Amino acid sequence: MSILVNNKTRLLVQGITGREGAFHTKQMLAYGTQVVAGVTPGKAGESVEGVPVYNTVREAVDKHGVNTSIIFVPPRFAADAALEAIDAGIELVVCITEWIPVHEMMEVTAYARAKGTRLVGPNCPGVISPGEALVGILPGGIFKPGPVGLVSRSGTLTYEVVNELTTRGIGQSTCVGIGGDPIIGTRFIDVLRLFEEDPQTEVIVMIGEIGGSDEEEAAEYIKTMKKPVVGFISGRTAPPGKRMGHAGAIISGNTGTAESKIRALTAANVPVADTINEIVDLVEQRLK
Amino acid sequence: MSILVNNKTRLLVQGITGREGAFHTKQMLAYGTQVVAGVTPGKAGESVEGVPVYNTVREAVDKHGVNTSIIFVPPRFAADAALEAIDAGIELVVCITEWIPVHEMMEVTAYARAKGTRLVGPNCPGVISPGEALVGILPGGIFKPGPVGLVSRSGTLTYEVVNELTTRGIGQSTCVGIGGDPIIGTRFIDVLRLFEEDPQTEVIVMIGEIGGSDEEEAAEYIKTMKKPVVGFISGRTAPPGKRMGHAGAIISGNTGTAESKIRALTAANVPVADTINEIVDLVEQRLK
Amino acid sequence: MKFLEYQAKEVFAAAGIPTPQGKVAATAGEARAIAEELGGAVVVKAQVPIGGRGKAGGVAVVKSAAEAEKEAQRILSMEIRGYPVDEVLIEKAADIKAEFYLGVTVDRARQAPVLIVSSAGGMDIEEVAATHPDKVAKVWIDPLIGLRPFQVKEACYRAQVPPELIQEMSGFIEKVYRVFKEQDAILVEINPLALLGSGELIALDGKMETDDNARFRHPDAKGVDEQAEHPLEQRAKELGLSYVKLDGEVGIVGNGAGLVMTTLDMIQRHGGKAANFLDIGGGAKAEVVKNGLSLILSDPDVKSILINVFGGITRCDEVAKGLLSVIQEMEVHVPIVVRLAGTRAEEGRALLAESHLATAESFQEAAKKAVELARA
Amino acid sequence: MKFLEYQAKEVFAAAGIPTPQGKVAATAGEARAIAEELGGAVVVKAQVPIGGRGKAGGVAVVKSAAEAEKEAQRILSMEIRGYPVDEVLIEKAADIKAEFYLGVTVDRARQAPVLIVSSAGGMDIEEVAATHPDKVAKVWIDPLIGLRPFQVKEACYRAQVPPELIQEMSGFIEKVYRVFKEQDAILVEINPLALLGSGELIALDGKMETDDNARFRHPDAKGVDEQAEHPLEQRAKELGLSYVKLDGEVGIVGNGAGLVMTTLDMIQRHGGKAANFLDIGGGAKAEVVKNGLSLILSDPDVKSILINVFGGITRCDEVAKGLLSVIQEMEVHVPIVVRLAGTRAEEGRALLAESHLATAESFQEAAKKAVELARA
Repeated sequence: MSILVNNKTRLLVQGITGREGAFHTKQMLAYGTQVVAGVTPGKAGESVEGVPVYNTVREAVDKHGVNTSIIFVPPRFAADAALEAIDAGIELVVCITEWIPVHEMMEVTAYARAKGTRLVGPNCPGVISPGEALVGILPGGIFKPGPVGLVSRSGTLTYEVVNELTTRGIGQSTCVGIGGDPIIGTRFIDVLRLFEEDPQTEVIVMIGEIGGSDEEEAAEYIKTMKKPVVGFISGRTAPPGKRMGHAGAIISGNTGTAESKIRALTAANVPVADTINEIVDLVEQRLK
Repeated sequence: MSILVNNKTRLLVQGITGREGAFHTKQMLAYGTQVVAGVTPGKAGESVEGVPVYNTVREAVDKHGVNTSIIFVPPRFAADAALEAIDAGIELVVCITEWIPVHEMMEVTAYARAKGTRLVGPNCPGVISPGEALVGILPGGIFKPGPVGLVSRSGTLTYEVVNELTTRGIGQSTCVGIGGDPIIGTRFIDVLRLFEEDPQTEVIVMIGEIGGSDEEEAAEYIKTMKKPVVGFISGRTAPPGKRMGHAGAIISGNTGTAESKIRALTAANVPVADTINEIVDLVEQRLK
Repeated sequence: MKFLEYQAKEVFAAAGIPTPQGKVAATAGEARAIAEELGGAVVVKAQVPIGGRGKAGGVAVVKSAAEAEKEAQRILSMEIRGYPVDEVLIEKAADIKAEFYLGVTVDRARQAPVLIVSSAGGMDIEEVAATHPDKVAKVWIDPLIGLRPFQVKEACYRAQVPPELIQEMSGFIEKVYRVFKEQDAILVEINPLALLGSGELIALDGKMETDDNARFRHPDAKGVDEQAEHPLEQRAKELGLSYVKLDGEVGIVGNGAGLVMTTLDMIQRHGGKAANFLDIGGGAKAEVVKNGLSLILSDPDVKSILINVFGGITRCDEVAKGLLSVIQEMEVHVPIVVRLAGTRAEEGRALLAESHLATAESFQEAAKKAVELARA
Repeated sequence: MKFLEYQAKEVFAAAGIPTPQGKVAATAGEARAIAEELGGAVVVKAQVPIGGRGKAGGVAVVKSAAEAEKEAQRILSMEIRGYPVDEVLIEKAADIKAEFYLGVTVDRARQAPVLIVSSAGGMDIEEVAATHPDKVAKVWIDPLIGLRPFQVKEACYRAQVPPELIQEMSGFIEKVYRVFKEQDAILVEINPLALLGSGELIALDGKMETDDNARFRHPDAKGVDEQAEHPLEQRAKELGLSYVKLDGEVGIVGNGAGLVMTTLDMIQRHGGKAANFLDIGGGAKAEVVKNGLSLILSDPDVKSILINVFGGITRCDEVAKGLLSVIQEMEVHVPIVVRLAGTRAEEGRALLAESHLATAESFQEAAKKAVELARA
């Protein structure tokens, strides 16, 4: 099964003619994703890796039955691109772009909710359902199909965990990079809900970090879940008031500390691993 | 059963201390409607007909478990009042006020859709489920419970039809005045959908008029309905380009003509009555 | 409220939308002076709140001030579809390279503003939309997010605006949409929006209609009241009555727009024609009834009057009493038929029976009587 | 970007929000001159991008210009929580009748702006919210409709703003919210917002922080860069590096913020402390690696360096080649441990084995080695 993306995904790439857009279009096609159209205003009629380019999302949607979009548009225009995708009724929009202004993201997430569009990101590596579809910039080669659902605020940390899982022969149902920004479209709790309903997923890995309270919110939900969840929190030693790379990874006052998150997860019976190896050990135990 | 309002309705009156608000609060209470709270900014602590008054909708909702609101606020402030009710998560908002600017109503209807609130009106007489609840300014005395669902763009025309129905011993499940404005929250098609699902309703009367294309849209839906619908269209002799009292009752160019509406209804197998008596005749035939 | 071309253009210019140089003239002499000032080659355009003036001969392109005077003379003496031409707009003739259509209006069915752009400017847009739908781009604006760059771009691309013009056109569209929002307009239309030889985009024509419900926000708006075409409509407006003059002989008074419309239909059904639409609203208050009746009595076309009132929350016996007291004070020179229905209708009719007013029990009967009396 | 009080107040004043008369001074002499101009009775306030200056002694109320000079002298020599005071704001003392709190900030959990109003102004709002939640009104603003009158009213009523002040307070709130939106702020705070004896509402203090991602819209914004406290952070900013100075001895370079944070945690787990956070991003491009490494090498605290890279789309052997070529050009005076993982990690490690760099297979091993080397 998997969640969010699969072999029925019909993908539109917004910003397809840019450097990143073109490169990852090639990667996604190589992985087997159905990339059916691209959009770059003013570049209609061109093609990238054989994918036709349109001026507007609506035209691409009308002609190709798009159900998912991925955004590689530069930060100043990315929110507008996301609104365009939502307005066109696309079900799932994955926004890779980082540095999008907070005020624009508040509008975009509210609009996505109003129109029933699921937005993943921004500032995220995307989504992969191994063996089915890659909608993002994740390195497809390290993934393999299997029973572990993974959701994470961090890209490379996801790769570390997946690499270890795959090395030990454990595959993944879907891996979702929800992004490191303070305002994101899809949060831990949303992905956990999907994994809970997904028949393929047996164990869930949740990789959190300092900042915000999404992990705490997720912990409340986990108390009601049937499937086992393994947790990890990065930034335990980060000083308060400092942004640790991710715009959202900051301890402000008493909120967003690693302690608070670990406490909440522990209270929800989620073992919180200390190292990446330990994450995989815990997953292994729960799969047996 | 009935639709929209019933004996579980817990009503908030926005603008309760105004002349109209106070008068109709009394009427609605007399009809048996559970009017649980009122709002007039700055008048918290007062009471109208024994109903406590609050400064804000949120406070009234928190204290009284309101699920429905009726708006008697003057036109300049009515859209804001509607947004307040929607923002507070009220399920059904009935807006009696007329002369609300079109741009404000476009925002309000869009926001209601986004938040899943059902808005009836503006510029409407409200909703009554005879014997259960009156949420509006309709004259309760002429209604009686029964099997006829009625939906109308016109107030007094509704009363005419109901008066004739009741005089002939035919009761009503619910009567909905959707209002005569060009931008309204609930349209014929929405009410027809509810009547189609309502076990009490056996025959539906739909009273349309010139202007817009809501009757035509409804006719398309009626083709898929199981319950019989009887139609009426007023303004057959109205000249094009003239607003006939209702802001929405105007033929512009080729759209909004009575002919077009009658044609559409006829094509949906809806008999279109020529007189009010004929409406009731047609209903009677369908009830037998 | 409808705006004449020059009134709309004043609003446009204040919003930074380019418009041609020009001035409005009420006499041929003024027109000549303006044309001289502008250099002779000008366009003379009738200022009427209605379309189709070009076909009616209300627009003239001239080469000299003398010609401008002559044409202004001619146009100022015209009446276009019932509207006498009181003013002409004199504008510098433009060097037009291409013509576009740009409009923003309220789409009732979608409950949202719709932006319409076309490369087939200068033509009737409804006709172009019917014959060449691909030439007309319609983009709906979600009120929750307003106009965004993606919609502007979509409109430009779909209307096949040349790539080199898209940036300027986008700025133009954004300004026009701002006018639409800020003026509470229900229609803003620029047709043609011209590309000049100089490369500039300019509003060659301009149409605007604003929402009367929002008039309180625009106390200084300068436009033409649309519904007040007939002197009786003007008077009704002053009295705050919802009145429309029609061309029949039966005066109509009723409460509720739907009921009054149905009354008109019923009059026609019985072979007559209504002289007016008049909705006195709920409750039939004495002063409104009085104002309404005296308005109708002042209409020389009216041969009989039908008063059709449904008593809802206000009981019919009270309505009858009110009616009687009003009518007794007035000089009534045509027959009146009163039909009362609803709460305590019988009691109401009983009260009226003692007066010289004709009553009717049913809608049909009332309409029939009123038509007969008008013919008598 | 954080704004000092006087910088925030300049923005407020431009938006029509009343602020006290005053000027900023960099010397005690300037302070005296300003105080004289203002009439002697003034407030002298340290301008630092951090709260709690009052408790730290950074604010003085004085009665004369001479006193102002003395206090300015004292305050200008202070350092408040690591920030030297370079400027003081001298403002006319106000006749305060009541103090309110007004703030607008971004609520991450609700993904919406939140408006906070309280009648308990002048105090720590978090504390008031904890002890007297009824005195703090929080109203969330749905981004789809923005700030509306009903929300402003709700905030005023719930904060128990006196009825006679509600209209003025509403106008004040609307202006502050406009600043919040227009400046792309993530925080605007006025505490206290004072009611003066004259009946006027005024922003006695002012705090503002704006969104760095939106800086392109505000090229002329005058504020203080928050993350550039340490000279090395300042330098990193110039180089476009995502770098945070920390107080340990192991220099850290990694790709991906989560991975780097985890590396810091791992260093601590093995008994060491990281000297910095440095994320060189995906792919580990040669120039970024070089800039990052030289920055770390210039940090005298650094005793060893751990380079932790995950090769994803870029293969580890390519990453190794890149690393080698960069390091060969540099003067490296501390031991470096490189850990490569991911695609073709073994090949990468083999390439590095031929260099003088220490390698590690696992995260743990790498962290352990780096800590040991720092201690050696």
